[in-house]
Amino acid sequence: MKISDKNSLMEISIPNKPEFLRVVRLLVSGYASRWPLSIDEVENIKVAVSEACNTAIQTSAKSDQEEYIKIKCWQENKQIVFEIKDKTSGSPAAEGVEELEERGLGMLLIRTLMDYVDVKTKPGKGSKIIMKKNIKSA
Amino acid sequence: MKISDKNSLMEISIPNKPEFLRVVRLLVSGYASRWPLSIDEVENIKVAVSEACNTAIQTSAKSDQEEYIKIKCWQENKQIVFEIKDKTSGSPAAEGVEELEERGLGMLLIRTLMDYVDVKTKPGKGSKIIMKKNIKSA
Amino acid sequence: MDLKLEIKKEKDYTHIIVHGEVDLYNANELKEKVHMSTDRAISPNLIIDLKDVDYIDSTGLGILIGIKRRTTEKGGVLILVLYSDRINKLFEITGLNKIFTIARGFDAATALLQK
Amino acid sequence: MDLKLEIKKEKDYTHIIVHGEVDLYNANELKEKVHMSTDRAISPNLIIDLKDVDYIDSTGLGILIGIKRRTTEKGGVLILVLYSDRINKLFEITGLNKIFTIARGFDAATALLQK
Ligand SMILES: Nc1ncnc2c1ncn2[C@@H]1O[C@H](COP(=O)(O)OP(=O)(O)O)[C@@H](O)[C@H]1O
Ligand SMILES: Nc1ncnc2c1ncn2[C@@H]1O[C@H](COP(=O)(O)OP(=O)(O)O)[C@@H](O)[C@H]1O
Repeated sequence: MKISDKNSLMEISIPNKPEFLRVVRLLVSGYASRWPLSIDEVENIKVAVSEACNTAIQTSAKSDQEEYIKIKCWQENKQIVFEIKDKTSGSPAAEGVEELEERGLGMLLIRTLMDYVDVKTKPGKGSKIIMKKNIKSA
Repeated sequence: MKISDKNSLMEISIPNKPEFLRVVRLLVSGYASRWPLSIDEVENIKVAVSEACNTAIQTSAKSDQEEYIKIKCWQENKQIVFEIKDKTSGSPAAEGVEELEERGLGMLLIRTLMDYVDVKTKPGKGSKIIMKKNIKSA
Repeated sequence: MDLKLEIKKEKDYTHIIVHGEVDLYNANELKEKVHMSTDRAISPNLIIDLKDVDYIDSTGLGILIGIKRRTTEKGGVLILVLYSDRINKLFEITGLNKIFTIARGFDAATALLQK
Repeated sequence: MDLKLEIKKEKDYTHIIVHGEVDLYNANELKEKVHMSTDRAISPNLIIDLKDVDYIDSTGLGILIGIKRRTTEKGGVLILVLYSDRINKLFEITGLNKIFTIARGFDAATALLQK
């Protein structure tokens, strides 16, 4: 991971519980607002990160252990980067059709709203989503 | 550190720069709102944590290195606990009278608004503020 | 994180106004509350008003898909009231604007029902 | 984090309305803008209106102490306009309510100046 010379790295770790999604959205909006982005772009980032956390929570929720979602945000060249990581079971068998549909909708939103998306899953270890948004005037 | 059975630990790491204070306040309000606290109590927590971060930023800003402030929040028994840590120089010689006054005001606010405060400074290593707020109805 | 629902059971439709943020945390609560109110409704038609919803995530959208399915099965029509550009955009991106009947306001929604 | 100041230079006072959050990030900006506007003011008296300030931290309070000192040195009077209970409370806790002349509104502030 390359941190920009402006050292902008923010890291957060939250329990893998849906109660914390709202805090994450507040945090991400606040963080993104620091860069010259439109209100719409900040909103798009908020939606995408929240969806990525949904996936991370739903993936790791199958585990009985106390698990945490880790979010890192930083600026790199002319992009803000968001990395969302969960531990545990990778991509579990989905529970039902509705749940699968939601996953699809979530990824669709992420891919549409961000400029770059990369999803890495290591079976049994967890998954990592990296998303980038261009800062036009940076 | 004892984490409550409800596993509620949230950790955040931000660059030791004042630009991030607002994000911290958003985060702390969001986190505190999850417990049965009045709007005033949430506001008091926000003020206290922001003041603690001020101290941490002003302390570590003297260093040339990229330094980070680490904030942990969790619930323990009937209290929410906030821990604010900085690395580096401990308590540096204050710059001027105005700066000293502000420090005094900040600590006064923290001590008045929280139910428990403990400040530990290790010369050359950094300092740690632990603050607790009672949750009456928990 | 508080989800608040105002429910009005009229002769020709049940009108549900949703307030707050709908996400993974409370989407199931939305589902259950809507089902509870429609199970004893006078009409199978449903108007769900999302004008006071600040945020809805894919879980919430998924729940709405399920509600539409259930409403159709009962011979009713589901109409969503969407004001905000932000929420509308999510429906467009996901293509759900083609699946749902969407009205810009409550009056437009009742007009659609009468057709 | 945007600090916005509305500055009106009147015959008997300079009136500054502060909007936003005042904290370690922008407290110096507040200081400099206030000093710049009072250096060329007609009257040494100053009314600083904090009614649109959502948040002020100890750094901001420290800057206000400095502004009061400067205003007094120039033979002027500083009056703070505070509406919100939340901000008032910070002044009470720190004892600064005894150091500053505080008015609940703009009219009360000009009335205090005329005394
Ligand atoms: N992004 C999408 N675009 C289009 N269709 C989708 C999308 N996501 C889910 N769907 C589909 O939309 C359908 C919505 O079903 P719905 O219209 O409620 O059911 P029915 O047609 O059985 O009444 C689901 O079967 C689902 O597969
Ligand atoms: N919490 C506090 N309570 C009372 N006084 C304080 C507090 N914090 C700072 N002070 C003092 O208030 C004074 C404010 O100075 P000020 O009245 O602006 O200056 P002067 O009296 O020289 O015009 C400062 O000298 C400072 O020491």
